Amino acid sequence: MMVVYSLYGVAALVVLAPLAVALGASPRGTGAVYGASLIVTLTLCMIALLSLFEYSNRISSITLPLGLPWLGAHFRIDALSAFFLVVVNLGGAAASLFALGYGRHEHSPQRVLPFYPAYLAAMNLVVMADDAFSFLVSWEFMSLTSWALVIAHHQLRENLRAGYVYLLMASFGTLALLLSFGLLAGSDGSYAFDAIRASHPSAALAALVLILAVVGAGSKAGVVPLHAWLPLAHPAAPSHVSALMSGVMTKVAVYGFVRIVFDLLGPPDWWWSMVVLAVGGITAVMGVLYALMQHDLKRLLAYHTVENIGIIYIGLGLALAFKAHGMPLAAALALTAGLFHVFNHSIFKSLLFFGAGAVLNATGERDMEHLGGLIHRMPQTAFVFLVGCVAISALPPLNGFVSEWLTFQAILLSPQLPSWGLKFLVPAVGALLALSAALAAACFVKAFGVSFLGRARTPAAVAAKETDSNSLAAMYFLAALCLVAGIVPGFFIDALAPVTKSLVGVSMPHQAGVEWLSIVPIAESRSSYNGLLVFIFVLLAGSIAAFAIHRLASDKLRRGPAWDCGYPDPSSATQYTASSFAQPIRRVYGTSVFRAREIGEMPPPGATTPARLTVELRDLIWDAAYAPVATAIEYATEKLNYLQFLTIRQYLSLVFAALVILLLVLAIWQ
Amino acid sequence: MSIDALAGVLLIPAFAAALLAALPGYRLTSRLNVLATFLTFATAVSLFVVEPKSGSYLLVDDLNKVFIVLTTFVSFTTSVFSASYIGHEIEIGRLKPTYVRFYHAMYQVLMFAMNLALIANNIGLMWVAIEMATLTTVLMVGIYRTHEALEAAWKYFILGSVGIALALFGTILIYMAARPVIGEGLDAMVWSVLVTHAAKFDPALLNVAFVFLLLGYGTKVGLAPLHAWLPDAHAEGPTPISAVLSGLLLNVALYALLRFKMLLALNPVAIAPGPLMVTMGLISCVFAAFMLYRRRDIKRMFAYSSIEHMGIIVFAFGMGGPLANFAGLLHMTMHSLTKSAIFFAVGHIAQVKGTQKIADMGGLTVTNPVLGWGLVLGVVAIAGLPPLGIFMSEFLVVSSTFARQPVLVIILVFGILVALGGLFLRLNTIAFGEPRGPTAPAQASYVPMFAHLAIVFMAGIYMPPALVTGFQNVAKLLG
Amino acid sequence: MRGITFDIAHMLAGSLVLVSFMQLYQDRLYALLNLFALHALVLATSVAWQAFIQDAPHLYLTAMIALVFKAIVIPVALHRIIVRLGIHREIETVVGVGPAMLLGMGLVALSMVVMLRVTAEADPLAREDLAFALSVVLLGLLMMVTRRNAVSQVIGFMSLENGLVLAATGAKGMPLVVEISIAFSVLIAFIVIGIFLFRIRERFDTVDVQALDRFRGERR
Amino acid sequence: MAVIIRDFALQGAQMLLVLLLSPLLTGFVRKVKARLLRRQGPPLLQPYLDLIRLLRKDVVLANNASWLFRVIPYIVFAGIWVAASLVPTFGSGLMFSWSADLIAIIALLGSARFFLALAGLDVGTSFGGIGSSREVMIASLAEPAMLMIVFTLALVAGSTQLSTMAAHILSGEEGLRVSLGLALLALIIVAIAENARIPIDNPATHLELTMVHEAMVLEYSGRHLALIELSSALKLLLYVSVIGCLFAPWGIAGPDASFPALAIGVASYMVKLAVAGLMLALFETAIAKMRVFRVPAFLGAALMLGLLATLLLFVSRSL
Repeated sequence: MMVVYSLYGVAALVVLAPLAVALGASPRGTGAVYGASLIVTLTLCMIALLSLFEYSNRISSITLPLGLPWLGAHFRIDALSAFFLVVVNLGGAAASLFALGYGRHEHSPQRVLPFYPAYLAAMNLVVMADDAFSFLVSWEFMSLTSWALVIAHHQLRENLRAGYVYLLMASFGTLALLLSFGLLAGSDGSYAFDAIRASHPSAALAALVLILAVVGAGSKAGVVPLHAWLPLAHPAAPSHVSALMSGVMTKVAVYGFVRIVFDLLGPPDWWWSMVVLAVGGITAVMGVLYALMQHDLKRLLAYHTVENIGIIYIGLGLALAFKAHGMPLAAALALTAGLFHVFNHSIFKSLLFFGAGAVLNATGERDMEHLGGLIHRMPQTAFVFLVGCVAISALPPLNGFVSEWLTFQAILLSPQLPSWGLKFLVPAVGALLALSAALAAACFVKAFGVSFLGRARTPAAVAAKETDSNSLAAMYFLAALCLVAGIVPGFFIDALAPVTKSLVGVSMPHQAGVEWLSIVPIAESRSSYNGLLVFIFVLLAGSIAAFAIHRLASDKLRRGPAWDCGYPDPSSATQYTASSFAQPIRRVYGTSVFRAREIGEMPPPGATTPARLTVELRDLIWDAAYAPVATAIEYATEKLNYLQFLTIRQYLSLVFAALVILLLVLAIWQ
Repeated sequence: MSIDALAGVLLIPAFAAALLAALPGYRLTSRLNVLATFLTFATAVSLFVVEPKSGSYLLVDDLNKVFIVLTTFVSFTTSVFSASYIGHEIEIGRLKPTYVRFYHAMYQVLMFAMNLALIANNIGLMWVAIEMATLTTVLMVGIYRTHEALEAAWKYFILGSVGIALALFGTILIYMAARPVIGEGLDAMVWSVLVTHAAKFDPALLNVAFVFLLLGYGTKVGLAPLHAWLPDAHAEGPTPISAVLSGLLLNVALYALLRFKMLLALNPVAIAPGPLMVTMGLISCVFAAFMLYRRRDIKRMFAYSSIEHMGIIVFAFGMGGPLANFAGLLHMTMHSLTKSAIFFAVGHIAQVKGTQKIADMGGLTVTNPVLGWGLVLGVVAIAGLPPLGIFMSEFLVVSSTFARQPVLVIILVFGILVALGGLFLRLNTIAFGEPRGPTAPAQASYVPMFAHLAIVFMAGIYMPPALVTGFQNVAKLLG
Repeated sequence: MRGITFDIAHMLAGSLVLVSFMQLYQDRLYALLNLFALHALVLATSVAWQAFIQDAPHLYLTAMIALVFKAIVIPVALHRIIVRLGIHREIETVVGVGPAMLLGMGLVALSMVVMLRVTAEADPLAREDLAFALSVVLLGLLMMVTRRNAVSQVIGFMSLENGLVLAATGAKGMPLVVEISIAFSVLIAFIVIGIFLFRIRERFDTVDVQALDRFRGERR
Repeated sequence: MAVIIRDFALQGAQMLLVLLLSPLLTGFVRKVKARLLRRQGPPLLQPYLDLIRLLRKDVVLANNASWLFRVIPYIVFAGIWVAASLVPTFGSGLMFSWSADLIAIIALLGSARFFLALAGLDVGTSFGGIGSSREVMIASLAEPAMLMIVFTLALVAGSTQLSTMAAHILSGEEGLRVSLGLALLALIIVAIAENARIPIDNPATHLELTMVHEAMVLEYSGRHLALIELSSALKLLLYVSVIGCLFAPWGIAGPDASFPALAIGVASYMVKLAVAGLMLALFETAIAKMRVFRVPAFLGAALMLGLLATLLLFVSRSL
């Protein structure tokens, strides 16, 4: 039944899309579209929650006479789908709420409004699809609608380029998935997931499917080195769409991966996890290193999506390893960690993109070097953005920490794995994870510090105004969720239990019953964490200290000029900038990863020209993987293009040659 | 032979051709043209209701029913488009009114020839009909009488003639192979008789025959490296003819190829036609995909896209099997509808901008939103993105053959991806970005374009069971 | 009877191939035209002989058409065009005569190999005929490919079609449809070529195909 | 009920103890250092006096400092204090020690550092920026190193709970292990880095371009500065406690220890602090400060040591 209700919701979104073409003409219509999206996604979210909690043991499915005619369109909601539906629609609802305010500033609403509900519908459909065709149609439709949203502001050439790279990579991923489904379904075309589950692919086949799934879903999720489109496309879209793309769509990609590898592909081989873990570890660190080098706020956030996808993949890889070695409890822990991070990241990444959107609206700037001091002019945005920063930096007591903590706990179980490759890989991946967490914190100190703290660097930043109440409501809502998921994670982990049960056979121990609402992954003697208590303790300790000091000592306060060791400079240009903040880290990591070079130009004595310091960064992954492809295609097209300018006689020669060759083949073959 | 629907689809265009050749005046003739094509279409649809009996000259079966309905439908919508397009051409003086009479007559002759090729039960007759269709289109391609148009027509004519000569040689060889089994005379060229005896034919002769037929009709299909006439003929002729060429004539040639493929497949000893077709298909697909990149003329670009899709279709049929054949048929149908819709859009765009140069167009979704978004939708469809019909066929082609021939399918997928890159690279310039060129509103009839796109859209989501059964029967027929 | 008829048919078909070779060798336009007339003549004889041995009177018609149109009318017309256009200079070949001949030999060998594979059950006469016909077709194509001049390309094309006629008449009992269509196609081909040559004359000063190539529509 | 009250009291005692002892440790280190340099040095209780003095003074806040700037000292202090309260010092029967394991404690310290680094950027001065950016750079190396150490220890003890780990080491099951040695070495390096001690940073300087921690807190004054100073002291104590708890768990009272056991625990804890302070002072006197870009190599060594320790364990566990 649940799937039927959900499909009604999706249908409502689909109907909304063409209506939005007409509605987009007026500001009121914009509100109507986002309002309707909000209501529908909220409803869908409720339905998904119900299916996750109330009906988790009942799988609800339906076959519509659409899609492939002899197959029909299968839709199904099981625990995994329900969980991802929650993620999708929660993100969708938040984005719609945010857009109620944010969307009013859109200067070409008709390029955004029709695609927005269609995009939401597509993401819902991907998660519900239960046959290869419906899945891929929804998947690629999701890419298509988001492409349209990315190029909504098409007058900027870079947006068009971003959209182009995005669409190419998306299609590349879809084709990879298509090939993997081709293998799974075989040449007689049993595309229904049920049939695929029932078939047992050989080891070689399964290996190929795994690689294709890693590539296909990975290119959508933004796994290094297939991430190149992500930092281009996510920032280019309007901010609420960026939030959806980063916060939600990458999760849908993760869903695709989980669905194929954990559900459809049957029992895993141990080495699969090596692939996934290596990919995850590299993705996490590379993502955050890239992010550190950015000074475009939205691009920085996009690179962090890459990082977090890496963290999620580490969780999934561990789960695969444990599953392959028959350690279901550990697998459940790792999978829970990964999926919990999926949820968390969707929350705080949406929040951060909303914040970036609010800043963009208020100042017209995405470049952090042109911001600064916004905490004074946009205090509420600053506050919620800070919450998002703390959460994404995996700092207690917020939610980002909990999922990473769970991942660490899973890593600590891995010495029991028998395979040698994993023995070496897992600790290394653990180190990478730790490194990426620490770098993420550094990066968000930079992001928040440079944009919101300090002094305003441009008139635009001086003139910024606090954003509207709808946007704030959306951000406060997500910030509250970050906190709740951080301090009572047990409920969220319990909610994931049916998912892990369906994928690895068991689930983590029930958490809600543990006293004081702690979470205990395996046993209390082994490890436990209580976000609630830590939060309360910190709150108490801080309050006690404040109270005591103010009552017993001094509470006087004077304002004065900044001290700055006696050298205060009124010019706001003397502050640390984003790139100067990143300089130590760039020197430590960037020289090898980005071939970072600092070129200092000192004018000769007496000259009046200013000294210059230029930083050169090179994207080695782009240079190694993408640029050669572009060059090769360019070369091939140039060479082949001669064929457009031959004479008729030369064309005839081609025909003649083809004939002779075919006759020769015939002569030899017979 | 009494006058039944089968004769109808031949007689109506023939009669209309005579009438249109005689009548002056653009308004009347263009309407008559629409009416005639509509009547033909209606007659073709009636084939589904009452199936006439096949004779030794004309034949109707599941295979050509699909083709003929598609052909008559697209020719009907194209004639609607042509009415507004030619009207504008006359207005700006690009086409002299005297030529219009010729144009309409030729249009109907072309319809006649294509219909004949599709329903001919005699391989000789089929050859004649395709020859006739070629000659008609040659004349129509050259109708603007510019240097470029004449050059394109000449190239088309020479390459087409060589192709058609090769096809004739193949046809003769088929007869030679059939004669010892069936006996001398007409029967040895009658399709329905050939099929029943194909197993006993001399395989060596069949092999040679197929090579010639593949190259001969393959030239008309536009398979690389025999394709050279195609881009220029599309680019330089009037746009309705480009639409008909891409949407229909290529299909007709493909149809002939399929017939002979069936024949060969029935003979257990003869060379398998599949690998040859697959090779040609792959070469066409990948080659055309690369050729998309450096195109400056919008119509020529979409002509190359047709080559690419023909490659995919031939690949699908070459792979064979019920799913791949189904996919091939579906892809062919969808490609016809989509590509003609694109040419409808392109025709009007070129008229608005006064040029076919891509560099002189820009920001079309801003200046002419309906045309612009129509083109975007068309390109999205032709690039194989869902939820439009071509995605479904590409899905089926790739997924059903990958397990059998992974390497080949990867090449195919590579071609599809490269083509997508090429198409969208240009689409970005044409439809988005800062507007360039004249921005006058188009005097266009959008109905044919959106009708096609709507059907393609529908097919991507829902296919009527009747159609599916029909396609499945044909797919089984194709082996 | 059988032996003699076979030998004569064989000889005629063989001489058609020979004339094709001569055409390939010839690099003067007038001479080429004359050779084409000879080609058509041999074809007409061969067709007539086929009509006689197959006892198929309609083939005489084909022979007549070949004789009248291909051996007389077309050469004369082309001759006039050449005179009018003033292009009776030497033919510009792409490949030298020697290599062209070698290629031609290879093609004949190829067609023999391909055709002789045909199982012995088939009529040996037809088989031989087919082999020669294929040779003629391939040689015609070769000529089209190796000549730059439009007239000689047209001649190449027509000798190719002669090969087709040879094949068609060699196919015993092939219905009349084919003859008609061939005549038809030759007719149309001739008319259209004429029209085009005329138009090309109108627009360009030469019928060298390369001159046309300057208008390929899309500049590099 | 009585058990709960007892545990509660223990927890409270621990909280007060670390709060009260930490300035003493700082003072002790300073005093020893001064003596080693043959100076008289400030009195042992000088840090307390400093704190009281600072607490009484007015806060002078930069004109454009934000509300966050004023809140941060409390956050930092609270975070570190809570972290320090959860590390077993004299007894492992802390009531709430299970609410955060070692990973969470490290993360809590990370939170504190995160906010402190933000404070460095808030006023918009170049010194603050220098401090913050260097601090996060150092942390980006120190934190993974620390986590690798935790991994090693957790693998040895089969737990990330400090009390369980201490008990496991105390039980002597493991004996001496190479991994533990490597981990100890790495932990000491990390502790030096985290507490801004020589050779990474110099806690006693201002106006030096290579300073890190002090540059960050340059704009703080009065009670805010007092809190920050106290937090630094607490952090030093915390690290000493962690090292003591993990590598020298002798004397730590068990969960249901009697009063004498607790007394022994307190005494042994004091001894550990004194030894650690002594060694720190010795080390700091003996070594020169590094250039800031030598630090990555230094900390990278810690990271490698930690990774090596973990790898060794991973491998040896399976033998």
